[in-house]
Amino acid sequence: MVKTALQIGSLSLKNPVLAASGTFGFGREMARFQDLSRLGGICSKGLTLHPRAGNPPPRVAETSCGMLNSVGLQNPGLDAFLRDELPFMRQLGCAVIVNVAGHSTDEYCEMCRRLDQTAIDAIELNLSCPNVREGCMLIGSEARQIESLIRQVKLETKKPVWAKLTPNVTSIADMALAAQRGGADAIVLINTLLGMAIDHRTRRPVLGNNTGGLSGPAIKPVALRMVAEVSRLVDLPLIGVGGIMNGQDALEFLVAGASAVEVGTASLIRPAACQDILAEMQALARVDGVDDLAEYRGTLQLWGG
Amino acid sequence: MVKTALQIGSLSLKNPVLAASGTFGFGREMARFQDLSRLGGICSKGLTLHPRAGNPPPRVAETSCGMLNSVGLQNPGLDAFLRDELPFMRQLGCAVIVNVAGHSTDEYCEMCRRLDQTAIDAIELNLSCPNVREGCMLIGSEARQIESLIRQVKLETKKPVWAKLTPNVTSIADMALAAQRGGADAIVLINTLLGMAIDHRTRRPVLGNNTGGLSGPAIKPVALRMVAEVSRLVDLPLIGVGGIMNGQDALEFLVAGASAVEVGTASLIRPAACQDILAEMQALARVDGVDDLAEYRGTLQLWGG
Amino acid sequence: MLPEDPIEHAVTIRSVRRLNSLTAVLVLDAPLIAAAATPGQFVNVTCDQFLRRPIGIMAVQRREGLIELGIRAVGAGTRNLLQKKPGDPLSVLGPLGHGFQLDGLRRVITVGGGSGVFPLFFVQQVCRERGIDALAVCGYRSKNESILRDEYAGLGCQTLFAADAGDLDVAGQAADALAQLLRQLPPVPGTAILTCGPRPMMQAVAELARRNQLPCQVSLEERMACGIGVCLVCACQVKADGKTGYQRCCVDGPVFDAEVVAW
Amino acid sequence: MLPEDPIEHAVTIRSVRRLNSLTAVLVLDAPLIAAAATPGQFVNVTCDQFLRRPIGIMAVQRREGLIELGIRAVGAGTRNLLQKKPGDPLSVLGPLGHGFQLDGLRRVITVGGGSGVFPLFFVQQVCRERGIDALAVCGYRSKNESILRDEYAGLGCQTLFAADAGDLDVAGQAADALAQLLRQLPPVPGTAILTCGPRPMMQAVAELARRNQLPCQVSLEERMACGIGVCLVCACQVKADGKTGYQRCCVDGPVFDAEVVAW
Ligand SMILES: Cc1cc2nc3c(=O)[nH]c(=O)nc-3n(C[C@H](O)[C@H](O)[C@H](O)COP(=O)(O)OP(=O)(O)OC[C@H]3O[C@@H](n4cnc5c(N)ncnc54)[C@H](O)[C@@H]3O)c2cc1C
Ligand SMILES: Cc1cc2nc3c(=O)[nH]c(=O)nc-3n(C[C@H](O)[C@H](O)[C@H](O)COP(=O)(O)OP(=O)(O)OC[C@H]3O[C@@H](n4cnc5c(N)ncnc54)[C@H](O)[C@@H]3O)c2cc1C
Ligand SMILES: Cc1cc2nc3c(=O)[nH]c(=O)nc-3n(C[C@H](O)[C@H](O)[C@H](O)COP(=O)(O)O)c2cc1C
Ligand SMILES: Cc1cc2nc3c(=O)[nH]c(=O)nc-3n(C[C@H](O)[C@H](O)[C@H](O)COP(=O)(O)O)c2cc1C
Ligand code: FES
Ligand code: FES
Repeated sequence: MVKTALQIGSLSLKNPVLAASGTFGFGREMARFQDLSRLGGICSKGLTLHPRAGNPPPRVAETSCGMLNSVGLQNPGLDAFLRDELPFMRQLGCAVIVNVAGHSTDEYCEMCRRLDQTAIDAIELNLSCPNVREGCMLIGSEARQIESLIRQVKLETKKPVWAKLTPNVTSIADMALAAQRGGADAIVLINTLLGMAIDHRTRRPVLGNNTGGLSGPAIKPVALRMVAEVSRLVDLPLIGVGGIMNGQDALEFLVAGASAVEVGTASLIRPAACQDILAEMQALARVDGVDDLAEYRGTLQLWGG
Repeated sequence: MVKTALQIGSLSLKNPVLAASGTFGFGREMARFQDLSRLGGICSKGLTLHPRAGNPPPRVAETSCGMLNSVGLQNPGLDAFLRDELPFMRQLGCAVIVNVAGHSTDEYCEMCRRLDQTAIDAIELNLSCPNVREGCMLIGSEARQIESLIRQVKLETKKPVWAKLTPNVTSIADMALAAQRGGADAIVLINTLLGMAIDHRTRRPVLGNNTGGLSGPAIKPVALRMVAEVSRLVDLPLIGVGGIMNGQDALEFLVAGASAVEVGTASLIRPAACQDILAEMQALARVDGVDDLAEYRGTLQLWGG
Repeated sequence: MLPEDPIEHAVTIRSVRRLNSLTAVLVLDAPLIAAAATPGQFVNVTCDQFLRRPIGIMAVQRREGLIELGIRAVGAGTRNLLQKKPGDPLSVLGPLGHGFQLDGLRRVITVGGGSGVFPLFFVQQVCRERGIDALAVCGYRSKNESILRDEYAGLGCQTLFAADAGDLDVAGQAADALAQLLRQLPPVPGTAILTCGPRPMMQAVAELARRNQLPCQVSLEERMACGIGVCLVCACQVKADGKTGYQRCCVDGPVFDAEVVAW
Repeated sequence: MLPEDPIEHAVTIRSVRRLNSLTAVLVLDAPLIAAAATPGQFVNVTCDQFLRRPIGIMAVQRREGLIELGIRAVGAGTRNLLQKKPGDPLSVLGPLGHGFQLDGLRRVITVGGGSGVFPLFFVQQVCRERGIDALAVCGYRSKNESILRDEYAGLGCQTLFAADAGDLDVAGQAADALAQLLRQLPPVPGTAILTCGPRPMMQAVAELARRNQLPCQVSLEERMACGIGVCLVCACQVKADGKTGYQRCCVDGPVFDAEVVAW
């Protein structure tokens, strides 16, 4: 058997395949498709302090090798999550990562304070949702705000804090360095690229929110580049996400420098994608004569470097 | 017949379909595939003051619905272009736009000064090539540098100056506004997204230059969003580029606010793409009951706006 | 926790029945879906595009383990499906969603338009099996574009076909035909109206039902990705506890009580 | 200025000849290409991936208007091509590139390895037509993995098959076999070595040719996009005027004089 266990800072994971936020609900519906105890972990749908209705439909547009979504953080709010969903997630037997989105530093802090006393494994700070007006991507586009937010959040909780960054910036390296300075325990790269789809006949955006976040294999080259770029500058564990559809994609992210990966859109097309991807990674490792997936991590050798 | 003629500032174009820089050479090889006099215009391969050898191979990697290139501005230099290529291009019967890339403001200025006295129709300032170390994308990622570069270049030439911007920025609107302040005559959106492809077995980037520029349908949603965003803030004519593969794609860019489009990667797959796309635009316009392609321009109606 | 019965099925196309240039019925070998499906449920099928496409189940042949999908060309995905040939593979997720509620009903009137006539055919099939009295109203542009008329008639239910062009039973739209039917039909307790089709049609049908004090179930269409409830892109506006909010068309629907739909 | 003869052809697959689990020969109805192609030229074909794939022309049947392409599975694109069936459509750009130069040659030795044995077959075919004395050296891993041996032999040329596994004429690589051949072969003016295959093999062959003072032409492989000279992604390092620079593999090559290649 190829070894799969790894550490993200103080957190031990069975294996490097996590379900990405927003594409797995709270795991409930997915239990029909795979044995969730075999996953590395599940990132919850993005949560806000108060319930959010989300954006007007349509919320999805198909694009070439990808999709745009404009869900806009529809979620039941932190209280309902803690009451109705966390107990279920907790007994799945895999790590539970809570994706947290706030309007303001105060809201992020408040949520982290309340999560500190719960049985979750890590907090993923969503600094990158492109589908809401306040917080999130606005904070995530400015190095100084990233740094100060994380610093404050870290005062509220002992849980590992992962910073999930947006690719819609001039320098992802600057954002990642800011997250490191702020005290993040890991960096998650990347959230969706901001995009638009247009119906030329109706002269209308396809999405009710006009713009949306682009995900899927279309964005994999951008995500890989960002992981590789950040990996050479930052000492934190990285979690790679963006367009991972199969085991080979996942290994590319490990080679680029990621300790683990998150699988998003793939789960929407093949609900058992996470489990399949893990199996494919192990099969490829056997072919490569590698007996621990961690051996791939950060092995990228640049040309002329 | 559906009308196709348009103006980009003072420049009259037969129709809104231009060949994008770097995907059409100087037109020579493409003459076998279509009647070039029927195109709106051709943007030359990116030129530098002195000849450039370009980057080490491999220079291309296929990605999902797209490709990465790392050509790195291989070109014969301005003198050789003026001597060997321009006379040929000039007699093709379509507009000739020269794509200009420099290391420094001085180089951009020098090139524009020398192009001023030639028979070209417009200068496309390449502020966006991701495959060279100096100039280009570095300048194009800072609003102040964009503004000052264009202002200085405009002192050197009476030719229309188009600013071709990079999408690898936090705010494309800020870059476009800077180009407008600097005195650009039009804005071209977008150049390629910076990406990477990795071979997990060799643990090497596929491209000899490590990173490359992502083009093709994968990036269309990003390009459309940027055109729509800039169109609402800037008064200049826009030229849309990024993933246009057919007439419908092209019309979407017009609806988003572009006056014309450039077709890049599509020409590498179907050499006659430009001509086909123009024909498809006209056919769709007939279906829509539109008798002038210009009627599509900027008709996008946002939801809830 | 172990996975339940898998609902992702690698199936093969048994046959393709062309109805006209824009529509066809695909018959798939899918015994598990055939065994489990109820009317109004749908499947999410691959179609050589990036995402799957939600398609209502039009009929099941339980003994043979077959399901039938009626497909109408809209864009690239449905056009690809119409090109499929016997023997071609498809990946099918299903049966999905919350279908029509037939329990306790004594008479069912289905009102379909556009591709809505496909899933409602399954309702008629089950009504016949269960001995529920059933009537079918179908609306088309014209006789020429009409589909499934013989199949509906073949089920033995009373049918009423409307065509805008005026060349079928009733001149006008499906809702006009329903109005006419309701005027003539002796009231029977336990009657319900089940509708599927273009939104304006369903809204008109729901309004007629309300005026006639008949319960009405509508099958909503929203763009989907997962079809299984995890991505929240298929939000449709529904009233609950006096407040309007979003529910997931794919798992909370696609069939809703007309009274809760926020039109 | 009007377009010349179009070189983008919508063609149909006439037949598929499977050679082993990893290779096959596709025969295409492409009369214009068959009429114009010379050995060493290639076509750029669609393969259900984003970009086309460059494939050397393996043979032409001019009278029938057919061309043959030998395909070896490497990745997704070539695997898709190996799945094709008679009647399937392909878009083919070609003939492209600068092929082997046979004019003035009196004896040709082709040295192929890997998928290089495919395009060199066309060289042999033309040598036979033109009455040029020709010898073929082909290298394989093992007899089991060897391909086209009967076809080469069927052309009547002298053949020498090498296998690393030692179960063919020569134990070792194609270059070893060439060395052995050159030791035995009486020198004839106008002899040239034409090679195609993995780069290390071609480099060894070129070195042998140099030592034997024989001219050598090599067919380089570079990743391509357009195949027609406009995108500059297929740069290969070549010496010209004493300086090394990039030339386009697709139009300046793929065949170059071994002396100018910067190995
Ligand atoms: C529950 C349900 C049941 C359905 N049953 C049937 C059926 O039995 N027969 C049938 O022919 N069609 C049915 N449809 C509609 C069918 O799903 C759409 O026509 C189809 O998705 C269009 O895809 P396309 O690629 O052809 O069109 P495109 O417009 O090219 O599709 C692009 C995107 O838009 C989405 N989309 C476009 N139109 C619709 C629509 N009306 N509803 C939802 N998403 C849409 C697609 O899913 C895709 O993501 C049903 C839809 C739903 C939600
Ligand atoms: C002039 C020329 C002639 C050729 N003739 C033949 C032939 O007759 N028969 C045959 O089987 N193969 C031939 N090849 C090689 C063939 O083009 C590659 O094996 C093929 O492109 C691999 O594509 P893939 O999708 O299977 O592999 P992948 O590795 O999945 O392809 C991914 C990308 O890499 C490129 N690529 C991968 N390997 C190569 C390579 N060795 N050379 C160039 N590009 C590559 C592909 O074009 C594609 O863009 C030739 C190549 C060239 C340049
Ligand atoms: C429908 C949908 C909803 C998403 N919701 C969230 C979210 O709530 N929080 C978050 O951090 N990311 C969210 N994402 C982003 C994904 O977690 C992931 O970062 C992105 O989709 C790229 O990965 P992929 O290409 O594998 O999907 C969402 C993505 C999709 C497609
Ligand atoms: C091979 C290649 C070379 C390119 N060279 C240049 C260049 O020299 N100058 C430039 O401004 N853009 C260059 N581009 C970018 C294109 O002009 C275009 O902006 C980009 O590819 C997006 O459009 P597309 O998706 O239609 O290709 C190049 C693109 C490709 C694929
Ligand atoms: S389509 Fe994903 S939740 Fe309904
Ligand atoms: S492949 Fe485009 S120039 Fe050679």
